[in-house]
Amino acid sequence: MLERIMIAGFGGQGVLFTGQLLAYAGMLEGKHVCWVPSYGAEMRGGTANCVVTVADEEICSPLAEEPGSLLIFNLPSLLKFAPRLKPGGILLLNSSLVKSEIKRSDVRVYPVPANQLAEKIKSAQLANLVMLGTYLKISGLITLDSVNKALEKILPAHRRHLLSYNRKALESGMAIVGG
Amino acid sequence: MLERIMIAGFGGQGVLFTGQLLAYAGMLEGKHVCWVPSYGAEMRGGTANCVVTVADEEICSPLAEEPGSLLIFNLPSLLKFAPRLKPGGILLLNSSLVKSEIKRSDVRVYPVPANQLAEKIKSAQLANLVMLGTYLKISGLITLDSVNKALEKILPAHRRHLLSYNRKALESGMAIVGG
Amino acid sequence: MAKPATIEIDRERCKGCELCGAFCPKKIIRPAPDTNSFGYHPAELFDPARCTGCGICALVCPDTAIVVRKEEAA
Amino acid sequence: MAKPATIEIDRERCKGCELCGAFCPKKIIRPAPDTNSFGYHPAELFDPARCTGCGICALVCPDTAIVVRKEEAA
Amino acid sequence: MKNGKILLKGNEALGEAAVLAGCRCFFGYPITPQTELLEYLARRLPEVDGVFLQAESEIAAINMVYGAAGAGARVMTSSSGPGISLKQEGISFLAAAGLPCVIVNVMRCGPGLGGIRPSQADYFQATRGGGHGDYRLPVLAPASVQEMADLTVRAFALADQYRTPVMILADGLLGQMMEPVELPAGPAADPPPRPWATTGCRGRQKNVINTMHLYPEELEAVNRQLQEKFQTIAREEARAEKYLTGDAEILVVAFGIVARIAKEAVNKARAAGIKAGLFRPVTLWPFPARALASAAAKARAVLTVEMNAGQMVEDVRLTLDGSRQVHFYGRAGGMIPAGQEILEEIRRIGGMQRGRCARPA
Amino acid sequence: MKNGKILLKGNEALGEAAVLAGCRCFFGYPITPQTELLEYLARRLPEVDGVFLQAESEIAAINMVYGAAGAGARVMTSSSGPGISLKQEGISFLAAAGLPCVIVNVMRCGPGLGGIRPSQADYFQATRGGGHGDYRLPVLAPASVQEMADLTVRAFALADQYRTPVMILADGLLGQMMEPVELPAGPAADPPPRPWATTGCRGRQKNVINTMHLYPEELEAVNRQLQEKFQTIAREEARAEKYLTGDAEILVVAFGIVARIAKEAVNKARAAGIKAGLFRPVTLWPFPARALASAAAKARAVLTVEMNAGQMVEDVRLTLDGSRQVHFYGRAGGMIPAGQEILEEIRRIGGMQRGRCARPA
Amino acid sequence: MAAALARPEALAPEPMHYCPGCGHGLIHRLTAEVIDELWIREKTIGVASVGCSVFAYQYFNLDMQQAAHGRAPAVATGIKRVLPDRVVFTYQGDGDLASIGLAEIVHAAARGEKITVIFVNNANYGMTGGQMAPTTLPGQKTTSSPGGRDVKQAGHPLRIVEMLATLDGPAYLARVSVHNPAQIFKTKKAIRKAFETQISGLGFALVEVLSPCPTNWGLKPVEALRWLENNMVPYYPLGEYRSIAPGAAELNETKRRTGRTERG
Amino acid sequence: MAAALARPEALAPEPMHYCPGCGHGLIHRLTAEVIDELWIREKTIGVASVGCSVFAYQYFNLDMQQAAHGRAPAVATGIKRVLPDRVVFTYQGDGDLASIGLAEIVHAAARGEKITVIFVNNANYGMTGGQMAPTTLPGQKTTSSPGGRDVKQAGHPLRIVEMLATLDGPAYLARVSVHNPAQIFKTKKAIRKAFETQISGLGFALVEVLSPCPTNWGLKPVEALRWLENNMVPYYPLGEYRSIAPGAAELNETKRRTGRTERG
Ligand SMILES: Cc1ncc(C[n+]2csc(CCOP(=O)(O)OP(=O)(O)O)c2C)c(N)n1
Ligand SMILES: Cc1ncc(C[n+]2csc(CCOP(=O)(O)OP(=O)(O)O)c2C)c(N)n1
Ligand code: SF4
Ligand code: SF4
Ligand code: SF4
Ligand code: SF4
Ligand code: SF4
Ligand code: SF4
Ligand SMILES: [Mg+2]
Ligand SMILES: [Mg+2]
Repeated sequence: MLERIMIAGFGGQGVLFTGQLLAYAGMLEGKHVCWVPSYGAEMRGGTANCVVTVADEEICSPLAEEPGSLLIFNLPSLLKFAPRLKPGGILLLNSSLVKSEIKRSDVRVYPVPANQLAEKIKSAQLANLVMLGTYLKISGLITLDSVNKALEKILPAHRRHLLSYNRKALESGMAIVGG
Repeated sequence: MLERIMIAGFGGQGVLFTGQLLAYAGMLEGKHVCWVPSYGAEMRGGTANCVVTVADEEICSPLAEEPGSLLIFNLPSLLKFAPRLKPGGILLLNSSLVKSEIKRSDVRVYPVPANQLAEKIKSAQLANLVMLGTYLKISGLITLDSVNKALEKILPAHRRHLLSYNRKALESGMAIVGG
Repeated sequence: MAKPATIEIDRERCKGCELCGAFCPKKIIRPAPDTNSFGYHPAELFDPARCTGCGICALVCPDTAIVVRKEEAA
Repeated sequence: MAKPATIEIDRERCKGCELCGAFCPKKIIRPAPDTNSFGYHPAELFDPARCTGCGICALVCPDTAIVVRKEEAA
Repeated sequence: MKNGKILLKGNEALGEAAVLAGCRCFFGYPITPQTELLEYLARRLPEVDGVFLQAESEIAAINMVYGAAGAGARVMTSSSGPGISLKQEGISFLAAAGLPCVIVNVMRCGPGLGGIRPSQADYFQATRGGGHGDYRLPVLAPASVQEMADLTVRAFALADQYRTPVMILADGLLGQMMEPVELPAGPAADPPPRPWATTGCRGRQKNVINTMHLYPEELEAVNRQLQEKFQTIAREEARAEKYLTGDAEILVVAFGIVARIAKEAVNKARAAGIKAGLFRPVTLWPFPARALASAAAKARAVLTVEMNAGQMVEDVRLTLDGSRQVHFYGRAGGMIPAGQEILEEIRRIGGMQRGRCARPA
Repeated sequence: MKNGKILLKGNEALGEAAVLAGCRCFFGYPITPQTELLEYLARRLPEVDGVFLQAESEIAAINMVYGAAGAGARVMTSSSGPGISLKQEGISFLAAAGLPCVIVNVMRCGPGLGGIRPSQADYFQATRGGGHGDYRLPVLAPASVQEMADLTVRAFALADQYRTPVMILADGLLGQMMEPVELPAGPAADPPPRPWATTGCRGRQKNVINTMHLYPEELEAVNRQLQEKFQTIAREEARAEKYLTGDAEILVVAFGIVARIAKEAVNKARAAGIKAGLFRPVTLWPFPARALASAAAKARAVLTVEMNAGQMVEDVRLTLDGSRQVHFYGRAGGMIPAGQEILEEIRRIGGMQRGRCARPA
Repeated sequence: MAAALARPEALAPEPMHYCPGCGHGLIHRLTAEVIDELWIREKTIGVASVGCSVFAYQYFNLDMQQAAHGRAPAVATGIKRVLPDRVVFTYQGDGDLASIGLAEIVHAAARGEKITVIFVNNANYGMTGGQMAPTTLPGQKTTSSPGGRDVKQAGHPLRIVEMLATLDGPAYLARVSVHNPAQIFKTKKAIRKAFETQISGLGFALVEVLSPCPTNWGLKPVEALRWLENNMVPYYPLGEYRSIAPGAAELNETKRRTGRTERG
Repeated sequence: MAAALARPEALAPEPMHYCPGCGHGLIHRLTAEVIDELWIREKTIGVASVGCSVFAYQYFNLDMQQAAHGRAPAVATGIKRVLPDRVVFTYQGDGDLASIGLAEIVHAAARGEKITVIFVNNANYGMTGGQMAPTTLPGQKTTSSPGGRDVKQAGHPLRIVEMLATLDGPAYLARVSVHNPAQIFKTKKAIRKAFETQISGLGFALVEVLSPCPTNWGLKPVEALRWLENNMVPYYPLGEYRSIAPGAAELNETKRRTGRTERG
């Protein structure tokens, strides 16, 4: 098993943190993991993305020429990365923010009204965790339990009091997946 | 014909100038010439030397591993360079300043009381030209005429008024050579 | 002689810094509820009638997102 | 109580700068007529009797070529 | 995977490993993409009573390293591209004086201000001496966050053993990415005795840290000693990783992060029936020439892949000395060679006739 | 010898040639053994209404060169060893921006402060880019005072033609020695039009001198253009001198002043019945590889002689690619290889069996 | 209705990449307005430095050079010596000018180099993510002084204008701020004087502008201006530190040079 | 008779290479005397710079480092940070300190780095043969200002002590001269204070010593001192520019540190 997930949106939407959380949870499960942030051309206030690789075997390339999953938080990212998604791959869309039609028919598209769900819990700031929750459920890559453990480890001290909201957001994301 | 002359003494004794004069005169005679000053380890107030090469053919190496002639103005230079003189070479010694015995018997040694002669003309400052005069006469390498022409060209403006003394010094150096 | 004046805010240039609103003497600028395509809530003039065209909002705008329009003096 | 004093000049260290002579209050130092092995005319004390041991010559000597010798106070 | 691993950025892993290796002294200046290293040590070193100082420039930093190393400290500095260029005079001084220290270059793209994405275009500068005069310094090229840590410990050990500056040549990708790391135990926190250090001459002759030798005989002797040291290092310290080289007909040579992408390409090539293998120099200087020669024993052709216009390929050519075709594939400007591109190169070369070999013009 | 010659120091000849080549702008900082060049231009440039400015440092000087070259001037700077190391960031910027200028390195001994006597140990730095990123610059190596002048004129022409910094790599001996020089006429005093220069945008679009490209696709394209330029230069501009190479069995390769000493050794070897020849690269980059390969056609062995620990010898090996034995003889620290020593090496190699060939470890 | 306070011609129309509320955008515009008002756009060459404002080469609609970190004054010197009748300015951050580029700015000032320097002091290294600068206030937290600047370890902040005021070279030195509309007006006036000083041949001119970096200060833009006023202004007193008034000859020169209009 | 005024132990016995009448030899000796008198020779590390005094590493009989041109303050910073209880000083020329090394000295001073700087101002670059330095006087002829320093082209000389006095970091700043015996005494006193400032933990200390370079000035040694007095002293006023008196705590500290005697 080797899965490459790309998470992309505006700076400030928590895409880098979401990726770190996923990678950390993978590590806790004893998997090989790797997290690569975008850096470079992106300007302040611009877009941000990261690639997480989770695998049973050694990870060679840390990059994702053809990611297997996409978690998309804004329109520019959708336009830029959707064409690179592997055929048969998973495309999660924060449908609260991205309204566009998806042209590809060879991928599995899941719109998630993440902002709405997040606002119900506490604030739109939690949309990233809603998305992650949905992704966990769909992909079955990592258990919620591992992600919850990872959250405890990497949440910075000054956001520790938000832990329960974070958990609720993850669960709410999982809950929307049928079955 | 290719002749390498090394001129060595204390800084301030005019050894670099003497070499330049000789090189310039050689150039005026249409010869190939090259002048290489010592620089490097020598400290301020220390020793100075230069190598002049005068040749009919192209000059390859500008250095003198085995100089054919030596013009020596102080004791340290004598000790340092005399062993490197080519067998059969010319060793001119300012005998006003260097009293040492010469151990080599395979070279032609010419003691020149250059300071005394120079002081007779004007001052000890002219000792270098006395030595050069003697060398011109002994070696026959360059004519006095060429050296006089060279003097006019390279004497700095503020020493131009000393031209006649310079000429006298050269002549006085030549005069001491028998014949 | 009161001159009709207003401001134009370039929503796509605006970064929602809220400096214009903070310094507007009439306090008639606020962030729009929706976002522009960079994810910012751009400034909006919510009470144009009170605008004096003083230009302070444009003066303080770091992104030259505001143009003040005034009727020329005769 | 006048103390017998004198100076010693290290001829080989001396560079003949003549500063000692210039600042000696008694003007009893001058360049020697002959040279040391570096070609300098070293300083020489030509009237040792007048030396007070004030040490100014040693103070100003850039090359620490002068040592002042005094009889110790009891 | 074992327990005890933590998830760290390459820059952070390097910083923590330095502390574990007994480094208590860092002088640096911010520059992307190495800044996290500086920031990490700004927090971390005071916790262990170490010295952290943000210098006014890269030049000041490298000269502070000179002073601190000369005073006996285990000391490190780091920078990238333009900042490393500014350190070249200082590096030449450190090498000349034989002062142990570690210099990190988290490479970004050049030339000039260039860009801040990953690159490997400072290979020549690192291995041939970007500074003046004859000197070399060991250059270690990590390929994972784990190696960012491990090779840092190694770098301090080499620096001490040979009294030499050591360079870690990473790149922006390695610096920014996170992987699980098992932190090294590191050698004893105390560096070995440094009787030559300038610490005050109580009870001994004075010590001098100096690189000037105006007498040519003396300076030649100093240079000869340096060259002997470099030869010892060249003989003893070359390191490389070999992957499927035993029967490889096409040998890919790559270092750092590129080697990992190349490994993926080699795997795919093998899956497609092409006998490909990978040779990864871990030390760039000394270049692991003997190991490469043996890895290339069965190879029909060699493909060097780099994030530059062709630099390490010179060492590959020097090593193989005309005995093998040596091909080059490179990307520049922050573009990273994709596994697919490398695979296609392997395919292309695999299908090539012996004669059609690219040589330097 | 013809009339019209004057006796000049190498440094002065270089300075005067620069003025004749239309250079009206110099920024420098004193350092032995290049200082006479700076001092010459301090006197000379004001006479022709040129700009002479002693900068506060080598770094300031190279960046003034950047500004002046970007503003359209023919401009030069010079230094030696440590000062050239300090200029490396600036040189990388100049190469990246494609700004024509001439940089003189009158080499002294390193590493570190080293000594002020002649050396050739900055060959790697000059030819491999001591600065960061992928760039090259033409490097011209004079061997006489006459060439100090001639190659200076050539350097300005190359700089203009290719929009590139050009380096003149001399040494302390060449800088200090005097020989008769026939001063070159030089090209027209006005440099060719520079429509790209920043001179104020009256009547045109704005011009920008810039080396930053944050988008990797863009920066890769810039790098590709640079590489194409370097390839053109490599193809067109390599120059060398051959001496008795037609039938040479032992080929001596040397550059700069060392080549002249080697010539004397070759003459003596010929006198002793050894078929020796001399190959002297005049351009160090581009290295005259094709010419060397043909000069070595008949050679049994090649002997590279340098005033360093072995740097150009890498280019010789890369060129001959295992086809010839390549030997090296070097002196360091300001010691100059004597003709006699070179002769002995030639003799030794001449008597050698084919198999006993020294290869890099 | 006619557009008042529109974008100056010397400012390129494209949007800038600066963070919301960043002072750079504003200071760019003020500089561009002055250039327009003096009608010197077509004879001006700007030098961008390395910092968040590195893209100044893109944003100013006139000939620009991009200099290595800290070396803009040397680059500007090179340009001005070659083209003495052009107007040359640098735009530099506090890391660029006061840290790595200190020797270059002091020597350019000491030489009385006839250039104009716009020096943007935001008390940190913005571009690289908010490290300590020589201008960071005592106790101020940055990513490289996480416990707050400890003057015992990191020393005291540099007051550049005061330091340059000890030199004979500079003709105009001022410190201004952009924390409110009145100060913004003063800033523009100072920038104008700094250009006029050059144009009239008087010598070196530098304007230090205290400027907010909301992102790295961790403050909203409006709060950032308040922090600036309450913390930076007391430490860095505003005002003119050197102002050699142009004589009649210089005024004529200014007229002659700016009068050669480009638009009119 | 006993030798008075003999060579201090901190000065190596070998002869120095300086020209006749050069100030370096004298300033070396004064520094060495102070080191002896404070009994700190065995705990002092000196940093030699690049200039005629490069050989200071040889002439001082104590641990020495030789720094790259201009970087002695950075090297000293590295040493002092690692060995805070040692005494660290630099010995720098005016080219070294005021030209290429300007950023390093200003930042060391601003940081209040606890080092002592002996700054020898001889108004030119001695070692390389007498080029213009930032401290060369207006009109002064040098090999790189053959027509005399033209302040319009080359700018005005830097007054380093005055410039550093605008910083908060330095604890002791003085300018002295060696043109006569009385001034030589004052010089020694200032050097002593500069070391005491460091030892008592007060901070950065710098003494600028006006010093003759007879060779490059083209004057006999005695004339050179006269030229210095008549030309340099008026331009570079002598005196203490900063002197933070040690409090009781610092005095105790000084005693404790120097009291740990080495000879006695
Ligand atoms: C030689 C060199 N060193 C370091 C850097 C990295 N760097 C880029 S911008 C910057 C600091 C910029 O700070 P400042 O000048 O204050 O500008 P700001 O971003 O705050 O406006 C640094 C250190 C570089 N590009 N080049
Ligand atoms: C990087 C570098 N640049 C230049 C030099 C050459 N250099 C040696 S000493 C010196 C100037 C010394 O002048 P100063 O500091 O005033 O000392 P002085 O000799 O006058 O005492 C210079 C420029 C060098 N060694 N290194
Ligand atoms: S012009 Fe004046 S009143 Fe109108 S919105 Fe702007 S600041 Fe307010
Ligand atoms: S000041 Fe400008 S950028 Fe800021 S909110 Fe107002 S219009 Fe938008
Ligand atoms: S000790 Fe005094 S009196 Fe005696 S020689 Fe020296 S200066 Fe003159
Ligand atoms: S001061 Fe010293 S060096 Fe000078 S002449 Fe007197 S003894 Fe000699
Ligand atoms: S980081 Fe600071 S200085 Fe840079 S653009 Fe953002 S607010 Fe402006
Ligand atoms: S050149 Fe000047 S500073 Fe150097 S040793 Fe001679 S007199 Fe002293
Ligand atoms: Mg800043
Ligand atoms: Mg000096």
